[in-house]
Amino acid sequence: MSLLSQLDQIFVLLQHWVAGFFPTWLQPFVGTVLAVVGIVAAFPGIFAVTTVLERKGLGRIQNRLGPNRVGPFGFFQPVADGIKSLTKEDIVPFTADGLVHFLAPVVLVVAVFLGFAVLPIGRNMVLANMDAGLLFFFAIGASTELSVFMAGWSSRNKYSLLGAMRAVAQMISYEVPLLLSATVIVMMTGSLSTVKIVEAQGGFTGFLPHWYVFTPWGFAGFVLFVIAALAETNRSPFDLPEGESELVAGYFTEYSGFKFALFFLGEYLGMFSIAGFAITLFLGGWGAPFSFLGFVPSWGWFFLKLLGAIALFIWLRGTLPRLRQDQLMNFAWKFMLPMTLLNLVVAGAWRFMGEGILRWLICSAVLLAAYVLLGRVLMRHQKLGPRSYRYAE
Amino acid sequence: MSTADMKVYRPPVIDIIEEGDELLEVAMGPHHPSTHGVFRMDVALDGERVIRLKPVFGYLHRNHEKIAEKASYLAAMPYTDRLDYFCSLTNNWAYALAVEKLAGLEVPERAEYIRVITAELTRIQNHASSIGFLMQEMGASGTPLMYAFRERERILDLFEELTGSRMMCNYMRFGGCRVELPTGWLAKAQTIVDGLPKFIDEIEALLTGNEILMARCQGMGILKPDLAINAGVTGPMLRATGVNYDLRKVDHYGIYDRFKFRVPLGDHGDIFDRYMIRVLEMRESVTILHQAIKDIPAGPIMDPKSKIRGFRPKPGEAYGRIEAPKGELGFYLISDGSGNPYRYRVRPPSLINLTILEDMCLGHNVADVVLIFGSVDIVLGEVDR
Amino acid sequence: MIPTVFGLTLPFLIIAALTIAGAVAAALLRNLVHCALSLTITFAGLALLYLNLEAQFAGFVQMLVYIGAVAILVVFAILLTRGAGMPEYRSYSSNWLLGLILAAATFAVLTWAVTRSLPATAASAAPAVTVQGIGVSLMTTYVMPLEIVAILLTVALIGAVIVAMPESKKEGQQ
Amino acid sequence: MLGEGMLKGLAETAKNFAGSFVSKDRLTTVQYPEERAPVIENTRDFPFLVYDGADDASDEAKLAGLRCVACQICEKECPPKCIYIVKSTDKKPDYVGKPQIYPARFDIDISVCMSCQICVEVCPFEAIKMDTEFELSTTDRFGGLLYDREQLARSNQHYHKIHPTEAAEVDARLAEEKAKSEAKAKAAAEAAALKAAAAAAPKPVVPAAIEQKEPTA
Repeated sequence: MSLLSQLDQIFVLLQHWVAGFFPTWLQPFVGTVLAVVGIVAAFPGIFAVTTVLERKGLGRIQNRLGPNRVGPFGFFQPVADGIKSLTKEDIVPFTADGLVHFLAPVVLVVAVFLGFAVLPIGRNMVLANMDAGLLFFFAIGASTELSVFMAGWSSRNKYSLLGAMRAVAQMISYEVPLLLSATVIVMMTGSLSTVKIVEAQGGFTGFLPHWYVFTPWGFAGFVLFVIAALAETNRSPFDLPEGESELVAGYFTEYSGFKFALFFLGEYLGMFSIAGFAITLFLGGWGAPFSFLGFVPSWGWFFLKLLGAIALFIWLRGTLPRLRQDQLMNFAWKFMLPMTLLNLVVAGAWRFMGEGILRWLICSAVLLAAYVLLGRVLMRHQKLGPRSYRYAE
Repeated sequence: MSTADMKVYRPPVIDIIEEGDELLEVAMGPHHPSTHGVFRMDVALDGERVIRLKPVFGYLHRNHEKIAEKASYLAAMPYTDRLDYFCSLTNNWAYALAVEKLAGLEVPERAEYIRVITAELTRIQNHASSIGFLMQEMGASGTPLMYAFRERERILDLFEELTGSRMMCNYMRFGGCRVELPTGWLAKAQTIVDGLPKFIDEIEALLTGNEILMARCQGMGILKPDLAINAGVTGPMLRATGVNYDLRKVDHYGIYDRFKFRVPLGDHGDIFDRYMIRVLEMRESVTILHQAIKDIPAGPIMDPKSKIRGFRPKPGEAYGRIEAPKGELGFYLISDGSGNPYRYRVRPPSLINLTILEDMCLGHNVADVVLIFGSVDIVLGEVDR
Repeated sequence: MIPTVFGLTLPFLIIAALTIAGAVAAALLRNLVHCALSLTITFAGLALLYLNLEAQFAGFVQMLVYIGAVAILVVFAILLTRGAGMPEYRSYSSNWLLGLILAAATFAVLTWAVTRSLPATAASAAPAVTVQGIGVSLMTTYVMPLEIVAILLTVALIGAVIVAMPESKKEGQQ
Repeated sequence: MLGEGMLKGLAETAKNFAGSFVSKDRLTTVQYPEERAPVIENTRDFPFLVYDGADDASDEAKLAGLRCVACQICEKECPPKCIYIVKSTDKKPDYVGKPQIYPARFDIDISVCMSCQICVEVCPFEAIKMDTEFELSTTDRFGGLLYDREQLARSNQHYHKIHPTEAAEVDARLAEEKAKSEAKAKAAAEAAALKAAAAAAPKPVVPAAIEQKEPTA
């Protein structure tokens, strides 16, 4: 085995090496525990780095410095934040439903962590290679809604409840386009297994990869998936459930200390897992972007792409204002849903049209025309558009 | 719009609440993150729709008028800074104008130019930060606000260099200005003014075409011109409804008739128009500044008749008003010949523009209430005084 | 090498206990939202049981549909009809005897059905049910029932939308 | 096209993101305790009392050199009424050597002071000026922020250091006044000499008028 491929498989080899110390009947169990420990250690670590990067990135976007006091360039900020949230008083409102109030953040974090089980982080690096991995991910994603509801309801606070209702309504609505835009990939790959999906994107034409995002339907699907993912993870511009100008902090208004930190962690982990799935489905998972870059370890590519996706999310957050609840719903049902349905049709057509430039032209034209038309109709319908102004001398 | 075709305004009657409908009463404020200070709105909601809205203010009442009646004319000047703490220089000007009318003082030409320059700089920084706050309420993570504050910092540096203070300038005096421009100030001001169009372009590129902004602002919080006139709304709020009323053009106070500038007018009276009117007014202010900095003459900056100590105007009354960034700011003074005014009254644009809040908000969403409130552009210091 | 108790595997016992506990709590708790949340535990337990039986598709669909949608629906229904601050109800209704009889009867019928449908001999190995297999059979053997269900659901959806539409038209007619 | 404006906005923020790394115009932050913004000459924070003398003079010397004559105009004009003055009962020679009342107490509560500079403007003796010191935080919010004469006294040199242009003008004005008053004193002395001379000769009308004028000069 060459050194490079050993580097590629370093975590897998490490797992096998450690498990080798245990009796044979215990080895699968130990191996699983090790993999779980790896995931539980790695992603919160990324969470810590992301909070700093997000604050620094937003700062730079806003012409500020961002945190730069704790440690070199402020990179120990999450340590300080962690200590702070651990030592803060844990306030439970007097009228709150104690048990549910306590369970809500736990349920959220557990559910979110489960999502990582089917995420292929690198070659041979998936915790559970399930036949229906994609389905598992969406099933787990659906159960985070419950914890949001639990948090909002148990706080006995109007803002919390309003925030929870908004969040749940939003998550349910955007689950539809999220699922439908991922269905395209299933249609093309013929499998729900995340590993197979990544492998299907493994080839190269010249030095360009066969990622699904480089096809018309894949690109449209990617954009739709990212928009739905933003809504699903309550990121700006869909951060209404915690819109501080209206709802103080939404469903976690009444949380403090470490429970608040858990919500925070859960939100970011949700963002990572959904971004990881966007990468797996459309951006070739752990595959290298160019054939000549294949020597870089596969997990390296995955985390690089994840960082890129996070940067995109931060960039969007720094730029866009927030939508309103009814506009959010309108957007989901009147724009996202038709577009994803059309994308399904286009993907089917693509599949049966055969190779050639023609299918490229036709599919792109159909999607583009639908997009422009739909956008125009929506804007026209609500009488939106640029305006001109008159002057008095 | 002439007075003839103005109808008597009747408040809209909401009687669509069917029996058994439960209203959710939410008290937004006084410690709500988006009320620009301490302000409360008692909102009755049907779902998320506003059925009733009762603004409650007075949390920041500081007895400004009574204090000014007990203090000397000069000692009231620093208190005017604290009315609308974003635009202390225009507040100074309005008060100085009222006292000048009362005491019959003449302002030297150079002082008038300085007043115009500082007032227009104030207008630009106020409009920029007001847009920033509006976007903050729309959830834009503070990006436009930070850009606005970046520019505002430069303007405040200018103010500090001239007046010694960034926000509480306390600069204008009865019959002129307090200190002469420091050497090199005009050149610095010129470079900053030259940089402003770029900043306004940046804000516009970031916001004006943004579809989310359009969706949130267009057709929201519509104010009709007749209601605006009847309620005494002034400033960008009024001009966004299409009423051509700018005191700089109407009163010709100071030396504004020497400058060439236009008054932008909106046609819809919604949040988007208010936003755009502010952007366009900033552009017009830049042209005024260019002219003023070019034309400023040399000369004295104080009326020699004006006295610092023992200032006692003859008995009489005067009302001085200017086009402050937020609207018509007026000071009404009655003198009984003593060292302090007998009656001192402020006409605060923020308070009067806020009176129509309920009419603009009815039927909209809670989320829109926050936006509509933000688009009025108020400072609680001026509302409650 | 999974340890067994009474011939049942340990994971099965844990999951079964969880499921039954959730169901009992759902029946006995006083607070309706608590009941709904306990019911969710039961749903989750059922999903885990399916997974334990290596029926991945059924397990995930159970999770997606019941936890993600039905539980939320129940909770929404409770909140929309009763409001958030809820009075606590007595856990024993006045006609508890009738309820008991009904429950016993249902249980008896189910037991009868289940015992009757058991195959004579236990299957030697679970049949390999792949997702693909389910898809294929849905699209070929069971395409008719699938389409009928689809149409039924669509009709229900449209009906719900019409019911929920703002009554602007009605007001216009008046 | 839907999304066009948003893309434009994204381009703008990207430009700012990149710009904040290269352009000083975009990243205007001054990291306060380590870096400081350049001191602007006109800056005003809280008032201090000017004394004539060396920077490191003893407390007695500081108090002796105070220009303040306890006329209480600033106390009366102060908008938030944060100045408290007690007049002395005796007189001490001021900077021109003329005996004057001095402040037995001069307190400014800087927790009340709003830095408006009205006291500086109304002071006829150039005795109170605005400092540029702003790091005045203390753990004692009542006593710690109530400054008395000793704490308020700053030398004229200090004034020159913080507001050079203004201080030069003030000094020139004072020197002019001093010259005037010296000339007047000289004239008075001459007049006194004249009076002494006149005492020999019987001419009583003029000196009485001079004597009356003297204290108000």
